[in-house]
Amino acid sequence: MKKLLNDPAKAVDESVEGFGLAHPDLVTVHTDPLFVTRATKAPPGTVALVSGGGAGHEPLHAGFVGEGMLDAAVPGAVFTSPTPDQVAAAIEAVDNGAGVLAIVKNYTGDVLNFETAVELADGVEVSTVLVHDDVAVEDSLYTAGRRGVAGTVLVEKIAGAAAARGDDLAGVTAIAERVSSGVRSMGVALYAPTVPHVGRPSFDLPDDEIEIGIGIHGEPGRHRIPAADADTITEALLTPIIEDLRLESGERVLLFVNGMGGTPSSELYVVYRRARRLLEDRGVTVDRSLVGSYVTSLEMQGASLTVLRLDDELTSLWDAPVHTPALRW
Amino acid sequence: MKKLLNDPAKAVDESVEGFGLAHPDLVTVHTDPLFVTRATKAPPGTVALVSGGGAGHEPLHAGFVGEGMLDAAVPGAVFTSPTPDQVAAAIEAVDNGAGVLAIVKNYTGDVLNFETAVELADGVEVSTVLVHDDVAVEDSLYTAGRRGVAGTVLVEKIAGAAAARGDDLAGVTAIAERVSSGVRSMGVALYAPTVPHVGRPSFDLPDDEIEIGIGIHGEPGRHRIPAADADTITEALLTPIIEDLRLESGERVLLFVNGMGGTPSSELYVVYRRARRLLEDRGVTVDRSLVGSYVTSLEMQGASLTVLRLDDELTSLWDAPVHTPALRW
Amino acid sequence: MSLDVEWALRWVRLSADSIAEARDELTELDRQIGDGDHGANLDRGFAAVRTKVDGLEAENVGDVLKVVATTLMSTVGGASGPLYGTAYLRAAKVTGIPELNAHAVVALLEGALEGITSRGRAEVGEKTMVDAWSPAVDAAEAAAAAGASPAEVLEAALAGAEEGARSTVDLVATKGRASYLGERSRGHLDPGARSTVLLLAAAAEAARG
Amino acid sequence: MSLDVEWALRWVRLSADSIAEARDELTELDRQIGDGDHGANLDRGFAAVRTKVDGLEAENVGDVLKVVATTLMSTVGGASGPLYGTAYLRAAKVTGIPELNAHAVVALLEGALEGITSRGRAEVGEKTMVDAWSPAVDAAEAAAAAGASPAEVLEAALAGAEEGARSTVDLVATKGRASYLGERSRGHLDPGARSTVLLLAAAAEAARG
Ligand SMILES: Nc1ncnc2c1ncn2[C@@H]1O[C@H](COP(=O)(O)OP(=O)(O)O)[C@@H](O)[C@H]1O
Ligand SMILES: Nc1ncnc2c1ncn2[C@@H]1O[C@H](COP(=O)(O)OP(=O)(O)O)[C@@H](O)[C@H]1O
Ligand SMILES: [Mg+2]
Ligand SMILES: [Mg+2]
Ligand SMILES: [Mg+2]
Ligand SMILES: [Mg+2]
Repeated sequence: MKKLLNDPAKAVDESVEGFGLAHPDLVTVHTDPLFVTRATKAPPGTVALVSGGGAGHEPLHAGFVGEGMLDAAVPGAVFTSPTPDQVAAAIEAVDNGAGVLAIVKNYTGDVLNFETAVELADGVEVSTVLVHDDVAVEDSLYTAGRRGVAGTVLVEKIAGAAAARGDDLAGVTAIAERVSSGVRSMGVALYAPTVPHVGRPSFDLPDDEIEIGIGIHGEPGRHRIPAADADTITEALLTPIIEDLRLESGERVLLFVNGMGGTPSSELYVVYRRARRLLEDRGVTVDRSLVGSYVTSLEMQGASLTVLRLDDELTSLWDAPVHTPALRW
Repeated sequence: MKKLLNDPAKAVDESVEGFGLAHPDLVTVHTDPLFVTRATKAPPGTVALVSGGGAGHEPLHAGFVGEGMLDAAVPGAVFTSPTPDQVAAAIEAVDNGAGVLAIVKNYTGDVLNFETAVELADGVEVSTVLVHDDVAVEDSLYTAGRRGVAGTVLVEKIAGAAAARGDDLAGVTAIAERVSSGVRSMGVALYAPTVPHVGRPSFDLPDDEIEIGIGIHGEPGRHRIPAADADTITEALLTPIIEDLRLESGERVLLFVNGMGGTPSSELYVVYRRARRLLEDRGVTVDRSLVGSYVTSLEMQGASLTVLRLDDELTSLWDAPVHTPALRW
Repeated sequence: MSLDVEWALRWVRLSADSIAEARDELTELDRQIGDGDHGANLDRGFAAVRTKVDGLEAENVGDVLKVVATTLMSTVGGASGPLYGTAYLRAAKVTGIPELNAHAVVALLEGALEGITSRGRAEVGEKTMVDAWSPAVDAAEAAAAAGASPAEVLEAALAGAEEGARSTVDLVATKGRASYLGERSRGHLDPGARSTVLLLAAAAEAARG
Repeated sequence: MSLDVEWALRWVRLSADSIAEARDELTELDRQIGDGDHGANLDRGFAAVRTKVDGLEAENVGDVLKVVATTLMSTVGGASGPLYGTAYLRAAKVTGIPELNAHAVVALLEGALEGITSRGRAEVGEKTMVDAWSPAVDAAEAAAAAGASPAEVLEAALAGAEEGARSTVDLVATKGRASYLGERSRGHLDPGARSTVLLLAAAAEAARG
């Protein structure tokens, strides 16, 4: 394993420190406990958004702290959810008196730590939205349920815009829930990532096989298939999404092709090209697009596809200004 | 080799097609010959900027087509400079009557093909700026000279801003030359990239060694060293840059940490942190920063450091609005 | 020997030793069906715990367990952080006494299990640490009812946990990260069940001393 | 046989065959000291040339070479595209005749070399294709002066190119991409010199038929 890191145990701290130094106009890094907030607070009375999760998914979440998106992000160790004291400190730091929406990816670790944090942060009104967009995971009442993956960015952006336009906590929460319920994702890995303090690849993948339905923590996927071309893989990822969303002709969507960290952006556009065609062939209009490595898994090679069902309100909230280190318009 | 591609021979065409579909508000893709222009032309009388080079460095160059930066980008095959007819067609397409500045990275292939293109595009006034920022390469009158690497983005951004504010061709060229003469870079590779139509890594690198002074085409570097930690590597890259620029205490610079394509952004910030400290320790002020994978080498793992000496004019041109798929503010 | 503050501190130190030693083993188990961080998570946590209890002035067993709880909670993260944190917290609540008899040991273990299930909402058979804790509590209860000494109760709990952990191999996970693998999770030992065995083994060893 | 349009077309087809066959070899040479695309670049170019000359109505040798020149120029890219493109363009300029005698063959080769050096500004000894072309021209001139046939002039040129190409192994590159390697470029055959040998071998073979 070769990485541009010093002591693996300090990798997250050093990286977040560098991130803060590079974007002092946008973010402030707090240590002990570690969390990142907006450099300039939102106006009083604005609902604040807090998200977080294990490190290793950069720019998620700290890259999305800033105007029109997150008020705070809480990074844990690599692929390990942050601890309740971190999350509680972030919640308390950014509350503007209008309450806090916690955006939580549906993993046992994230759910439990955020749950405990909310108990700790008494005095602040907190509501929670769970993101569980990964169609690779069977959903059932009796399991941990679907994972939250790349769809998280869309929830954070759109809920952030709702907060920025002045919606109250119930309103922002309702918008976030609407995005969460209308977004689905599925991913593929060509090569596994290596967690710094582990030192070997997260899963073993032969040279002629790829892993379909992977998560973003180096978990193996649902099944393996022989390596295939981009068009074939794209269809394998998109079909379950379309089916699960029950997308119909005439609907409008946002199409998000996400790189897993080690994938050249040129390949993402090859995937985008095919996914867009497949959607259009079904009469679905791709109204908005996002292509880039936004929810990563260290240097994993692969990609995920995310589709969000759009309506006029969600579209205008997507278009609303955003100014963060990783997303800006 | 596993990649998200279809037929390797069509990879560039398909990727650029997807890129055009994803950013129709910003760019227009032309085929036969292949080049990319702004979707909306700059005002008449504005100097136009054309750049280009082999594919595989995305987002360079097409990702920087748009307001305030490039008017056209010309992608060649992977790591292979484009042909004169492509470049000439792009030059002719974007000329607004005020002439065209061609931004060329100093490689024999790019230089010769652009040179021939300029001969072909008669009727258009073209001036050329060479980018040769790589301090890893010994400069001499008797050699091909230094390569152009990540510094190209800074030349394109700042010259684009000069064109947008209405400078004439001589003025834009002079600004571009000033950036080119004040910018230096140096890079490191941890793992080599694999060119799609070659199918095996561009160079062989043992598991415990890294390549210092690499280019962006999978060329091997100047020398190999045992794998080292990020702080050590950062110092090895930055020291020759500082020396070559003869940076002195009290000067202001732009610090650009560039990922080579397969490097997680978290690692880039670890490098940034150290580089910034080293500069500050010498009394140099880091006035502007850019951290991200902007000039890549497919999925190569590694990074490059770029330092640009700033003055008030270059700083304000850097700050001027830019609206392209890959860079926006 | 008696299960007092000294025992509790020894338990903590032996736990930290044992987790540090098993770090790679736990990592590998978690790599198979999870995300490969269980060893690092617990090692980070127990290393912090070791420092925290160093020179600690504790009046009763519960004081020690409370420090373990809050330290794990604020250093481990992941699923196991709040789960073990809550386990030790509930255990601490019922052990605010200088020395544990057999029934107090049972109460400690019951509290821990109750903490884990109330936080994680997993039941026996879902391939989690509950599959180790639950038979551990059953065995401890049976031993205490049969008149075992405190140390013997811990030995019984350990034996129960070991058997329970082994049982996770054949299970399909329906809670935690391994559940994403569905059928592919079968055939692997649950990392949290394994770390549970290590912690109870440290408790039993501390009582042997 | 005579060096007419038929010969020129045969030269082109044999060149395309030979480059396609040597694609991996050229790639590997370029991978050692360049960027590993020389084989792909030339193969793309000569495949296009083969299509372009298919059914071409050429009045003289120069017509054929001009098609080769413009096709290479618009399909190869890289350093070798404009270099070979200009080489064939200059060669075409001096071969606007139906059949080449020994001196016309020399003029063709001199034109090609002149095109390469005027575009690329490399001299002998810089580890480029010039190191193959220059001795090829020398040898051709000597052979023609000694009264060789056109086909023999090509054989001489080939021998000169082969020797010149071999000489690049010991050189340190100071032009082209290999120059970035400095001393590390020594010990490797220059890919452009190798492709030059292949092209001249095709010319000689076409004249043997
Ligand atoms: N809902 C749950 N209830 C009880 N234990 C659980 C639950 N979810 C996960 N676990 C336990 O947590 C262990 C994984 O811990 P760890 O790897 O540290 O956290 P993460 O899964 O967040 O990476 C599993 O092996 C399992 O024993
Ligand atoms: N200035 C030059 N003059 C003559 N030949 C050159 C020059 N620069 C490079 N070459 C030749 O071009 C060859 C490389 O061609 P190719 O790999 O197709 O292009 P690139 O170097 O752009 O990848 C070298 O092996 C060398 O023979
Ligand atoms: Mg984890
Ligand atoms: Mg090349
Ligand atoms: Mg884990
Ligand atoms: Mg080459």
